Amino acid sequence: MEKNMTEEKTAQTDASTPIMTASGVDVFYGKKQAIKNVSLDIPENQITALIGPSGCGKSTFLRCFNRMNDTIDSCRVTGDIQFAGQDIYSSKVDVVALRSRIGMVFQKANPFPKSIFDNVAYGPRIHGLAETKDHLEDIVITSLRRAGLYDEVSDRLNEPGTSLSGGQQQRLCIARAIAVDPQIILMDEPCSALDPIATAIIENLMDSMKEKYTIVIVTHSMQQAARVSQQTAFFHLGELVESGATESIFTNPAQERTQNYISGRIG
Amino acid sequence: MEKNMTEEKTAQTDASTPIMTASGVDVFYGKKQAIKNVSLDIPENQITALIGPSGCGKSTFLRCFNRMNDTIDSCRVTGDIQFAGQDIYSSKVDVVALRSRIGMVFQKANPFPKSIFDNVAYGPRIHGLAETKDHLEDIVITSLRRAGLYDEVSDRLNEPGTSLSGGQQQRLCIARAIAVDPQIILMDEPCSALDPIATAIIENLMDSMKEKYTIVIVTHSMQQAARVSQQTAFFHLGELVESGATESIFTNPAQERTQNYISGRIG
Amino acid sequence: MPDYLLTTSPQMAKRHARHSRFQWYGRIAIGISISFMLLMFAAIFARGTGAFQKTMIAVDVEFTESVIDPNGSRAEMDLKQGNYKPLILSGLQKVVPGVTERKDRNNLYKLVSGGAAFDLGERVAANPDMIGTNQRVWIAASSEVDLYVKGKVDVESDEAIRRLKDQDIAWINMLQDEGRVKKKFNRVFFTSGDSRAPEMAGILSAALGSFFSLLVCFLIAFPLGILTAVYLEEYAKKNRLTNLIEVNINNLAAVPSIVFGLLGLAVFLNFFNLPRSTPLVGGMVLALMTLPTIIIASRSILRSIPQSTRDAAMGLGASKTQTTFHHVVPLAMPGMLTGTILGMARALGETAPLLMIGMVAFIVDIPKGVTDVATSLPVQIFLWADSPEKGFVELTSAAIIVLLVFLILMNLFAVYLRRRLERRW
Amino acid sequence: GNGGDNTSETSVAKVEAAPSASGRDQIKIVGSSTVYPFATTVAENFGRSTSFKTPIVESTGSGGGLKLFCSGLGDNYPDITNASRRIKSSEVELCAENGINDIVEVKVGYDGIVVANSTKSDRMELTLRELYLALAKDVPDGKGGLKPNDYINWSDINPALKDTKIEIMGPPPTSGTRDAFVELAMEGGCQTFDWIKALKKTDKNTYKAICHAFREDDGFIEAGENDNLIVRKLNANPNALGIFGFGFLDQNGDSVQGSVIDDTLPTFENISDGSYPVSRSLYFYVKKDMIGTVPGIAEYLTEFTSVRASGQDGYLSEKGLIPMNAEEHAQWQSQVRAQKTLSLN
Amino acid sequence: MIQGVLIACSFVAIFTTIGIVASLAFEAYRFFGRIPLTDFLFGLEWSPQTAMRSDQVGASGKFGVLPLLSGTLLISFIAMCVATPLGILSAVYLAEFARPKTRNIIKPMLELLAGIPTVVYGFFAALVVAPIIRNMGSGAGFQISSESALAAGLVMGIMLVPFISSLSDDVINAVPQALRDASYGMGATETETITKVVLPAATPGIIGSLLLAVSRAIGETMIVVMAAGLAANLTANPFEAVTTMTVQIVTLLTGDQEFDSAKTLAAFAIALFLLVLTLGLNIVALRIVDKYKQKYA
Ligand SMILES: Nc1ncnc2c1ncn2[C@@H]1O[C@H](COP(=O)(O)OP(=O)(O)OP(=O)(O)O)[C@@H](O)[C@H]1O
Ligand SMILES: Nc1ncnc2c1ncn2[C@@H]1O[C@H](COP(=O)(O)OP(=O)(O)OP(=O)(O)O)[C@@H](O)[C@H]1O
Ligand SMILES: [Mg+2]
Ligand SMILES: [Mg+2]
Ligand SMILES: O=P([O-])([O-])[O-]
Repeated sequence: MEKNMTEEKTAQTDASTPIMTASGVDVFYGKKQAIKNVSLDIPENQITALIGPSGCGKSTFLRCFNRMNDTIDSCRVTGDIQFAGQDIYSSKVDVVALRSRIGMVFQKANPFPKSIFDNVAYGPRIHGLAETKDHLEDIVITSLRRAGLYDEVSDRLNEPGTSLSGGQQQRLCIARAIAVDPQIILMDEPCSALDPIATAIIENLMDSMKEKYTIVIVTHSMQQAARVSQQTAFFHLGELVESGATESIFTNPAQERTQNYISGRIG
Repeated sequence: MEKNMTEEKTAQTDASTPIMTASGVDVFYGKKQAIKNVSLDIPENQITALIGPSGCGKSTFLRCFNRMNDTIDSCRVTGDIQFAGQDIYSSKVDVVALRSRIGMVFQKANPFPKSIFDNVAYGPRIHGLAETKDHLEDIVITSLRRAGLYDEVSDRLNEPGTSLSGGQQQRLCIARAIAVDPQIILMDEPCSALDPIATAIIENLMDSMKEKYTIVIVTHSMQQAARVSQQTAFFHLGELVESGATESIFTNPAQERTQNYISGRIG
Repeated sequence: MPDYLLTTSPQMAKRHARHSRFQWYGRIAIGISISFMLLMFAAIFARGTGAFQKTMIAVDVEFTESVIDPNGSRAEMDLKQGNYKPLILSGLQKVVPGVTERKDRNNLYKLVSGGAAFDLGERVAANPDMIGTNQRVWIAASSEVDLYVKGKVDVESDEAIRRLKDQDIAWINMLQDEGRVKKKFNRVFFTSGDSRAPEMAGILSAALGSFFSLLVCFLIAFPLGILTAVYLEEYAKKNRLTNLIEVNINNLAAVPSIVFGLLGLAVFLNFFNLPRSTPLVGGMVLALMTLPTIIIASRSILRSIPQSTRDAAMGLGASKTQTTFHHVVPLAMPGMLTGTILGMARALGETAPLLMIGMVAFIVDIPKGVTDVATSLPVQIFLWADSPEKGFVELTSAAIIVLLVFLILMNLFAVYLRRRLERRW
Repeated sequence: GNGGDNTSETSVAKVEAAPSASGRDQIKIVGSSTVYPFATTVAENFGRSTSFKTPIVESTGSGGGLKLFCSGLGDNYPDITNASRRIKSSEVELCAENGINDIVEVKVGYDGIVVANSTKSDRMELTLRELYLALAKDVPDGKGGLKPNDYINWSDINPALKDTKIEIMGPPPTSGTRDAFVELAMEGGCQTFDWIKALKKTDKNTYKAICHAFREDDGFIEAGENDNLIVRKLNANPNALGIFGFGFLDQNGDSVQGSVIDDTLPTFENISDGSYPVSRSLYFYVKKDMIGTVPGIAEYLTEFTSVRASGQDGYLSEKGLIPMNAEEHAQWQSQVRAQKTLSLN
Repeated sequence: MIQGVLIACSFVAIFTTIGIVASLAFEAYRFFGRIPLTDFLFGLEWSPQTAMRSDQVGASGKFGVLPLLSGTLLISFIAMCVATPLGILSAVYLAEFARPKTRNIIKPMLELLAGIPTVVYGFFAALVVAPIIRNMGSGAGFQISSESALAAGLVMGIMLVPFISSLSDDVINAVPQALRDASYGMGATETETITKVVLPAATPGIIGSLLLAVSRAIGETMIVVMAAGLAANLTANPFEAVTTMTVQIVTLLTGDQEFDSAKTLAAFAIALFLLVLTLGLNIVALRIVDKYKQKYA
């Protein structure tokens, strides 16, 4: 695991230009406020980890980035989130297009109950990315290869995606996300349902993926955050307590709450 | 917190005579083996903590001690568990009577939807422990007092148990368990749903309870295990990796897996 | 070992005894319900299976041209309408000699079904070469004879109150001695419509009436039901309107079925002037009745589709409609079909609302479409159950057996679908 | 629908929708439950032996049937209605109001109204007077006045009768059987009281009120237009009596028996020769305008009036119809063939 | 667009309700134009067969719904007396005691019982149960009418058993395992756990399911049409014949339908009354069940 980051204690890491910036984001579920005035930059081609105790709002915040929160009736987001110089919550932005640029991988692997091929081909199909059948096949194979799954499934692309093992299913979901050629991939606890070996494979995969993609990952395992991320943001009770280079957060946190969390006194 | 234990690195702590001994216990859910050949002694009037990553079988093992696993159809237990010189899985043993000797407190506080009084009186009533009404009242009050709850609820014994706060509910459940005068109390993550203050209260309560009762506690918080227990047993994938005096397990584990777990590398 | 831990302690014994007593209450309760059902089935089977066979009498008939087709036209209608009664009668008289009195001849002729002459007419019309020949034909016995042959007539009882007199019985015995009486499979029961005579009555027109009604019911209720469910589960925001719809649906499910019949009477018949007594209206009424069932079942299926499936599609940039119709609905389809089939099974057994819209008339013709006048299986059962003729008791039970078979088949199909669904997840 | 349109006043205006190009190719018959078994039998035979569809027959009671019949002309109204009594002039007027001027009357045969009970109990022997006393709303109090009917048991009327509750099931006012029973039996019993008989000339309305009104407690139960139902209910309840046509008695001779009335048993012979006191004629009525519009009506009439159907040994006599004698039958047959229209005189 | 279609579909449910209420209310309104509402609601006599023509004397036309209501309630009461213990005990046995194998056999059988058309129950009630009851009665020296409320009620009770048992089964299963665990953990036997913890906790839900069953009993038609009587007796004696609201609707409307007489319109008035009754029960029941579900959501 290579870690290339500055040694700052301040809130923002600026190793590379931010590809996304959130400023003053509040999220409400009905009357309940789940995210309180959070601002965070997501640096390009890096892995940003969101950590914090259960219920602190990590997932909620992550889902702001591709407006997945829109699917929840009671959920209301305010504040400003910029992607490619555009407020993604502006009414001009097409959510569907946005989500094709910002992919998502979920905690529980959720392949469609279709063949492996159709799972990966679904995104390109609905977005009309492939002109010919060959082209589609190409996209599917490249995506599976990038997700490190192709060798394991090349001879059974027509079998149902659900017949794979947990780790393979999660990689299938990653391949599916990659297939629409996004710039950012959001991952919500992608390994929490996996065994240590499958976890290791996915962690390595993320490491190699950050060459091409920007990754934001939610994890409940501090160890995982330490292992894979370059930037870490610590949430508590809906607030962003602290964010910065991963190494400095874990070795020398600025806030007492962060310290308490890392040492296991809270959470 | 007083800790009175020997300084041994071996598997068994023998500060006092064991009140329960498990040897060669296997537990199956259907075909799946959840506990593999586990042997462990429970010393009298001490607190034994069972720790390990999620799904390692802590709860399953705990529930062997009062045969709560009997309530799960698919569950099958083999091996030998001795209590008061008797294999508790022998056909001669009456489960109902056994459970009145070995009480249980659960992760989520589960008061009956009855009054506080009736919650505590439930056990004595079904076991016919009180001859008169006064006697019953006596038992209820003593139990509530022992659970450190009496002062807070003495003026509203007729209100429903569910109207209490989370921490109070959990103490109510402890009082309910105490009311049938058990020798051993099993606790399955009794604080995981509680806030830090309520947790501290219950941890103190356990400490004082061990004068009279033997306690076995499952916890997902290593810190809690370190704080309250005298003996710790570390489980991984259904195996008992290591057990011994709490202090020595945390400072000087004999097994690499224990070390990895404690340092956060697995789980 | 402290003895209080042992099963033998007296206090424990008492508590365990109470437990096993309580368990027995449960077993007895289930036992009562199920034995009632078995008793009901047994009673119906005992009465009904006889109807699958019916008694035939062999008669030697002279197909005399001068009687059948005096003009020699050989026109189909003429052949059908020919006067076959004397032919059958003289055939019978050959076996039972000495019947000459007019009254006796009438009584003798009553041994065969009133429909026998028409039956012969149809046979001759289908095969005019029979004319001029002498053939032994098997013709249906009357219902009374049928019951006697099946042993359902108490010959010990007072002759005065018996429909079959001693003389009739003597005649039947004579026919039996000559091997001219046999029971055979009751094809008519499955191939014809209602009749005033039990031996000529069948369930085909009622069954087709049911079929057409269910068809209409399915075509209306299935799409409406699942689309409503999809709307409520996938699209609708929680607000007063959707709340109103929900409350509405839950309450519609509890409206007595007869009220739906009144709705059909007042709205479909009297207001829209749709044709009375037709499967079209019956099906519409049944559809409104099954709609809530289908919606409620479909919604619970949709709810059980894991959110992760929707998230996955949304996360890829699929629109709401794409997500719903590419992923959610196909996954829910087997479950929604199951719910629909169960709803339809209930509709198949429904009687009361159909009584209200006139599907109770006496209907012989086989309906050929949804606008032909028809009854339905349960209404036919109701009509026959109310007919005092003994022969209809057997038919009623037999029709119930047929209805139950259909219901069980539909339920099995639903169970099969449900099993397939379960395997998937 | 044949229900809602005839919501009284407005129905007059709807007449012009009348015969039109008929979409219907199936004869629609309503009316008397007494005639129902005969009509369905003819309909069934007619359907089997011709290329026409089998007519639809619904049992609505004579009054109900005539009401529907006279509500309008056209597809939505019945072509034929059966009646177990003759059409009343009020009904002819209703028909005329709705544009139905030409009605062909067909006499089917004769019927006796029986008062029957289950064969499980003893046959009753009653007089018209006893029947009246059992059924009337108010009965003479023996002092020249009236009192509400307080006879609970048969023995209250006549100690010789059995000591069981009076429970009589009978048809509702839509029924021709009811009308005929009122005229023949109730009035017959009523007139055995001289002072009531005298009222007939002086105060017709009071006379009617006394003689025609049925009791409304559970001594008399209106059973709807379903004689089968009454027969079945008699089987279920051996104490009860039921009022219905002879045809149903004939069909169910093994389970129900007709009571002796004024010393006469309701038998085929006694009704034919008129010695049974409660006997009447059965009819059906046809809209002449519909003949030729709805296919098969003329042929149905031919079948019904044929000797093999309603003649002396016709198949209807097996169903319990009491046929006319050959001469009367032939006369009605030719009258129907000529489609002679009805005129009440 | 698609959403528009979907909304339109879901409006059918509302239209149906409006249709039901409107059609019943319209005809009932015309009925109450002839017969005062108070006569209908509080009248003690039911004798709807009024004269058809002016030259006829029919019944005086008493349209009191109470005898019908009492008959309906009597039969429903008998049915519930049968169905409640059988249904709840069956549910408890299935939910708590039965082994999965037994459950897999019994449940489909009870579902089958629920799937049998009511016309079949009616046939069985009239043909088999009623005579048995009458014979038993006369054996014991009772006078039992064979159209006694008893026969219809008993059979209807059996019909309701699967209905109650499956609803109660759901309700009992919704009681959190945690409560059971707590009780077992204290050393309670299964029966003690059920009677002292599970059933008390499930009581509101069970009451809700019983109310739903009552509403079904009140609206049930075929069993009573075939097995109950026509005599409008105001009685609580289960051995006597009674009639019900649904029976009268069927009797008034089959065959003869003249829409301008109070007699026919009365059927709609009864139906409106029936609708209000069952909907009221249903709404109360659903409230109770909802509240109960929220408690353990
Ligand atoms: N759909 C929802 N409706 C209402 N409240 C919600 C919803 N989803 C989450 N919440 C609440 O918002 C807060 C933040 O939830 P969120 O799921 O973001 O936490 P999290 O940090 O991801 O926790 P975890 O580690 O358990 O996944 C929590 O209090 C949660 O209860
Ligand atoms: N009722 C059950 N049926 C089948 N498998 C079960 C059942 N309960 C637990 N298991 C399985 O047995 C294993 C041990 O489970 P157990 O609940 O004892 O773990 P645990 O250590 O208590 O975990 P946690 O910290 O999540 O409570 C797990 O793999 C679990 O999936
Ligand atoms: Mg989360
Ligand atoms: Mg656990
Ligand atoms: O049905 P009726 O024959 O009595 O009119």
